[in-house]
Amino acid sequence: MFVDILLSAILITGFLMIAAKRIGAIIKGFISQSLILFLLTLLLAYKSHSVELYVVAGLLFVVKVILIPHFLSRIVKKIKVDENLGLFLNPTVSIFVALFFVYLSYIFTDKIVCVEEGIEHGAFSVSLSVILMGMFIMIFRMKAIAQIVGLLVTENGLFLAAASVSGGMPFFVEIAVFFDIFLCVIILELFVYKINKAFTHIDVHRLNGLKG
Amino acid sequence: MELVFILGIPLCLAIVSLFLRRSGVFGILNAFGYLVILCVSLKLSFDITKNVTLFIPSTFFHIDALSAYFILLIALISFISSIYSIGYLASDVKEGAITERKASGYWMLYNLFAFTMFFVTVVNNLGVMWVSIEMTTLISAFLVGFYNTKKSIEAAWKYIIICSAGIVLAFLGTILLYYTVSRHGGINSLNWTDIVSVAGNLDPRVTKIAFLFILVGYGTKAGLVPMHTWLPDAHSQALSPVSALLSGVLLKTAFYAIIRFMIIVNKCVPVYYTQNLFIFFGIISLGIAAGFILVQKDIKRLLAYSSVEHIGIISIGLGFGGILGIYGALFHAFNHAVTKALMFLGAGSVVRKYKTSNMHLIKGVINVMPFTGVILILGAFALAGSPPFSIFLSEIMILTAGFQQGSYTGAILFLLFVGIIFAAIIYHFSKVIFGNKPQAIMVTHGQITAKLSLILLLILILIFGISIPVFFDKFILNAVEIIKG
Amino acid sequence: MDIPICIGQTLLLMLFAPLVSGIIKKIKNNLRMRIGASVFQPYYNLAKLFAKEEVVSHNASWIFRVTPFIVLASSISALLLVPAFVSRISLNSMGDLLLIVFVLALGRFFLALAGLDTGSAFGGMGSSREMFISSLIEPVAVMSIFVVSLNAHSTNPQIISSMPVVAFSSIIAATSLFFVIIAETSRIPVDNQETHLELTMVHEAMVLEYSGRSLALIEIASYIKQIVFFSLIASVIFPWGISSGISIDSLLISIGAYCMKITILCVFISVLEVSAAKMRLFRVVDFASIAFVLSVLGVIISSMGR
Amino acid sequence: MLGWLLFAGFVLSMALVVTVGNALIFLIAWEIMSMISYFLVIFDHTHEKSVKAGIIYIVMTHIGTAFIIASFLILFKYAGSFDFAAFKSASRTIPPNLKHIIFLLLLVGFGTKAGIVPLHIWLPYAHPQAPSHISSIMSGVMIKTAIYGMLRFIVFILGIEGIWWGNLILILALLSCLVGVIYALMEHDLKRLLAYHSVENIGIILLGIGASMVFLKMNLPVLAVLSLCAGLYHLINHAIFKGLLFLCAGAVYKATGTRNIEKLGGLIKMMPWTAAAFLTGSLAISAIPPLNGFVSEWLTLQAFFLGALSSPGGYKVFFSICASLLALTGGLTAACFVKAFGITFLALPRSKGVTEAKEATFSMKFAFVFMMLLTVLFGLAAAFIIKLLVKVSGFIFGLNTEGMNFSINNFSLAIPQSGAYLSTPLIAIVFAAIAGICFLCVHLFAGRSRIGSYNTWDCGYYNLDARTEYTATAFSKPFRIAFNFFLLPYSKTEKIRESFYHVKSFKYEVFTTFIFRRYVYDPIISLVLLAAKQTRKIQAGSIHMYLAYILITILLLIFFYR
Repeated sequence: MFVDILLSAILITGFLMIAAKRIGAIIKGFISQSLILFLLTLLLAYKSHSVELYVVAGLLFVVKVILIPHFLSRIVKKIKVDENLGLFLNPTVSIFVALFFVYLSYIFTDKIVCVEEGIEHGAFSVSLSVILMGMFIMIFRMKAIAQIVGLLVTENGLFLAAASVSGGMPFFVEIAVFFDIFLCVIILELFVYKINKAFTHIDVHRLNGLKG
Repeated sequence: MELVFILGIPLCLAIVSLFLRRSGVFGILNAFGYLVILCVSLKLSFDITKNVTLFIPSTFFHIDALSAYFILLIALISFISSIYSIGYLASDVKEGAITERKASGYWMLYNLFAFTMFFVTVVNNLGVMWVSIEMTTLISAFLVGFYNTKKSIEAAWKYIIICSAGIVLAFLGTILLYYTVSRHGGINSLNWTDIVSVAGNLDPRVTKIAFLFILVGYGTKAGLVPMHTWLPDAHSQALSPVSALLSGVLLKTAFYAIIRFMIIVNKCVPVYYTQNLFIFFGIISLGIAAGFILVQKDIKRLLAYSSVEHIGIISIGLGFGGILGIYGALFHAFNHAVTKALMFLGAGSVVRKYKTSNMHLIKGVINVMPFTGVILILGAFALAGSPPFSIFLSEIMILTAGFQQGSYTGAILFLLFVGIIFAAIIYHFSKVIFGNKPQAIMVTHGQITAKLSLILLLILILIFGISIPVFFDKFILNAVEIIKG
Repeated sequence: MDIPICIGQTLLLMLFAPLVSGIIKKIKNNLRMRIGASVFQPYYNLAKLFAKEEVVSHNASWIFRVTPFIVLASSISALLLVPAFVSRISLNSMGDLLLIVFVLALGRFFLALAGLDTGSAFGGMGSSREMFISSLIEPVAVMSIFVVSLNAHSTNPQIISSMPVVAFSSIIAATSLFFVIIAETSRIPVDNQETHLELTMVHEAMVLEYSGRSLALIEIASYIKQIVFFSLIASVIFPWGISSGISIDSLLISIGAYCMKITILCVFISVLEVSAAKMRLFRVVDFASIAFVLSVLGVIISSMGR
Repeated sequence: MLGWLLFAGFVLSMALVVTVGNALIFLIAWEIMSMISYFLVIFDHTHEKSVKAGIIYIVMTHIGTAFIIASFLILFKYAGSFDFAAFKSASRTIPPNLKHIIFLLLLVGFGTKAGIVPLHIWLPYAHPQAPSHISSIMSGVMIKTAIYGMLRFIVFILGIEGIWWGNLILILALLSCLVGVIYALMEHDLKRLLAYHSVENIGIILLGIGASMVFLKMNLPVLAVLSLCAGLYHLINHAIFKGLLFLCAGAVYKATGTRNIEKLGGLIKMMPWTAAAFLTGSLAISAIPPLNGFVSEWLTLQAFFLGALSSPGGYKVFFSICASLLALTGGLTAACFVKAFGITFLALPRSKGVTEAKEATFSMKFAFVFMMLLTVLFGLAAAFIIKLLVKVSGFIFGLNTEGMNFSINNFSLAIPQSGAYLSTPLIAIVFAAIAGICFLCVHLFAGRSRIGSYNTWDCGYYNLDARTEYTATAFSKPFRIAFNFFLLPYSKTEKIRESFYHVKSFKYEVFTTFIFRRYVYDPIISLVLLAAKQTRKIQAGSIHMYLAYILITILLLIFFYR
């Protein structure tokens, strides 16, 4: 019962992020989503009594809720860029698209793959919609930071998919994936500084020097 | 034992390069290190052809003929481009384009990049393989954005974002595979060796979907067409030894991952499923690459698009299947790596001399740099697939497999596009190489290291063009045996 | 045994050749109600030319001086190949009808070069027009030879001339060969022999620079070429009265028949020359295509068995 | 030094092409030959034109090789191995309609290399740009490797399946003859003129080969052997006289520095040896009796005559038309070489540069004499050579040729079916005898010849110089008008003004539109380039679009490819 609440909470945070107009809002949305994800994994760990899941949950909390937001807010403060995200689609249309994505993932899980999930019936389709929402943010937002957050959201979706389908990947792989996500954020942050220094703006949309 | 050398040497070279001040001396040490790795990988492949049991520390690593083949490929190309980058960096530092610190930074990144690529081919766990491919992207992004110009930063950014977004899909594919393995296969591990043993009774529907995700995911890294958009930017902005490594070998490691999954999928899904996908993506890659090469103005972008073309040819080879098709695809991977490295290194010194990579401004290379000019025009013919060189042989093998397998349309389209690309490459390169020299350029002789690496590569192409050495032939046959399962 | 007969025949024809064009001029003048020069006027011209001094231009090279002999030799060797009075010719193994066309091409080739050699505009114009007309006419000649040979199942003139019956298609071939003769021996519709007006002359323009002895030789060569073509029609296509053996009476009959046929041809030619006007050079293309269509018609009819 | 290396490599690769027994190695040798000849065409790469010519050449030959590869692979599918023997045994099992496809592929593949008309575009570009001794080899021998390929693969290995094969080759050959010679007439660049004549002579060779394929299908073995002998004989003769002509053109180019015959003239006085050699070459190529060009044309005409004689109604007319068009080509070639020889060597030099032209060096003179001897020898020894060729064509067709001999006693050719005889030695002897006799008679009867010399007849105009001479454009004007439906000539006139009012001189230039390039090749190339420009729009620079591509591909794949 609790799992359904948490799953719907994840979906809602996803919608919030898609509707967000400002960078601050989207980062807060990401933090809340990771938090809910942490609670979900705690619940799972409690249910299956496996010590590894507790460690994974702790790791998730440290990396996704504390470290990454710290770095993201550091970028925002340092670059002193204007707050708006530069949307291709205004929030209402993006919400509709997000809904369509959720519908798509439901069709996918029911008809195509018919996966009997480990935990709850809808978990895999929720994780798929979170991935699609992450891709949506990367495609339809102009700012570089939005693309970083979009990538992190897809990683969240992946973690959820792994947890929902087979009770989580082998322990060593989880550790490696978290380490990799952390490293990826640091490098992306470094490149955002470089773009800012070179182009004095971080609007990825205007980065089209290389054509043909 | 070899494993320790192959993984160990790049790591300690990377660490050493951090503390060393003068990068010139380190360059030679580095090249020597990679020579050792090359010899070790040669010994490794010798052992495998005589199927001597290897000492492998733990089940975490797994080396068979297929991974040994790719190790040999990576070792060879990284050795030769390490020789080339000695001279390349020395002249860069002399001209003051980069500081001494940045040069040692280059060496550190270069070794880390090689380490991660070796790691991909050696690791047994598919999840960790995903992570190591992701690491190759992150590290090579720095090498692409090395010069901090506007264009190279843009290229690096696009490179990271597109590859990471693509790789996410690949991880989703791995998750789905893990699901069927744990649900139907019965074992809870992602090790490739275990999955292969249990691949017979996986659920075909889910494996098909998983393979789609894998193909699109790792296809982004391999540069198959709809997902290739990062490739021309990244390869044209990176330093030429790095872009030689990138397009020569990195694309192949991504393809190595796809092949690993293909072996699993082919065990539980009828073979035509994967073959049609490979042929479809291959033909599109060939067609689009042909279009781009025809109207290309920048010499490095042209070479990048020809990498897309050759990756398409490799995937068509796999698509045609059969002993000959897979043999041709693997052999083509080797030939393309060697020829493309030759072309990128040669083009690199030309671009450095003319200070521009726009082909309309580069004229009369054969007068300015006679040695590189001759090697470039021969390389252009090799790249376009004319006989005395090895690419022609592997293209003929793939074509024969195509006709053998009866997929005439695929083979005819293959011939058509390769013909167009031949015309385009020869047109561009003869315009660049021949003609009279612009006045501003003085005739100077190139560095020794550049000449040495180009000669080595040219000899390789010619040897494999005339006839494939017996040892190498048996080695590829072992790899084909694994793929056909 | 038949070599002296053949030599005799050629000598007789060489002697007889200038007389033929004399006769043609005589008939033309009578048709124009004029008296005109005597029939033997060509012989007088040749005698005069042989006596005259020869002037050669500075620009000319050795080709200019060698050409008269080559042209004459080619015409005479063509004459050797054509049976006139006797159907069996000794130099049979030298060649057949096709060879005649090619041997005459040799003479024409050198004549055109000589025209260009002196560097005058007339010479260049003449050789350009001559090569143009002859290259268009050659296929007609070959086609009409084909028709005749198809009927006789051989291109060897000896076999053709000893064929008893003359097929209908050979008559069509004879008319198209008649077109060829008009073009080759520079008769009115294609080219005007008598005038030196640069607009109309073709053959004359090439030989404009020649004088004295060389001009005489070239004149003789063109007379012989004319008699070669006449005897092609007279004795190869219509071999009536031609003698196969070497008995005196059959020889006399064949010489008589031969003279009859030649005079009929001269009458045809002179009537045509008087009535027709010279065509523009580029109308020669239509002239040649008419002749070609005629000869193709001949082939079609001969393929239908007659 | 590089030149000699490439030259040796070129000859080696050609030798390899004709001696190799395995299709794969044949392909390798074939491509190496094209590659080396590409480098030779681009030898003096400072001229922009030779680079362009090289590119067109290598691209066209490579496209041809693509067709050959396709046909080999179909054969490989049935044969299992690349050996010619395996191909030959597999050719029996191949279904007929597949054989037609293989034939067409091989025809296009080897046709591009031979320079048959629709595919001859590269020849007039590549041959003139190469150094002369190379273009003489390219014209003389390299084109013939394509004919070797056709004979080996179409006739020997594949076996003739349909009669329309021979007819198609005959029609293409006729087209090549006429187009080659008409464009040669319009050409004023000496080496390009010779290149067009290579197209025409390839047409004549293919006439022989096409006719032999038709006769074989009509099972007239004697005729098939005769026409193949004619084709092969012309192949050798063309190699000889075309080699000679290209060497002379090279000597002229070296001496005067220009190849445009409009600027040359009067070279016979400065370069007598080259003039004599060029004259022999022109006589041979225009099929003038005693020399070798005439014998092979006469044999082809005889083959057509016999074909007309012994084939049913429709073919009779077809063969006669072929023969007459061959005669037309012979006539036009004679006209073209009168123009080429007359304008280049005779009369007065048309430009200052030409006056101080020096004669060729001794080694070149030696080459000229050697080749002239060869042309005469191959003309006179026709009977002997035909004996050899009968055996060769017997082998190609796989017939026993004891019964057929077309040469009596090493001197004269005899065609038993049509009772026609030809003996070139006899012609030469009779010709020389007559010329001698006339020379003697003239000197005996008319006494010593008094020859005065004065300047050319100039209708009273006081000084006649080179400007009044007939030029090559003027010479070819009647032909341009006769064939304007094909040539579509257009001219440009340009007034060179000294001042605004006073026009110093006119510049009149005539051009012909090359139909095949303008209406066949240019549209295709512009179409391909247009398509390529459209594909460029994929890489338009915005990262968002790139990510969208990935998303769309995965969604489409999942929902449509299960």
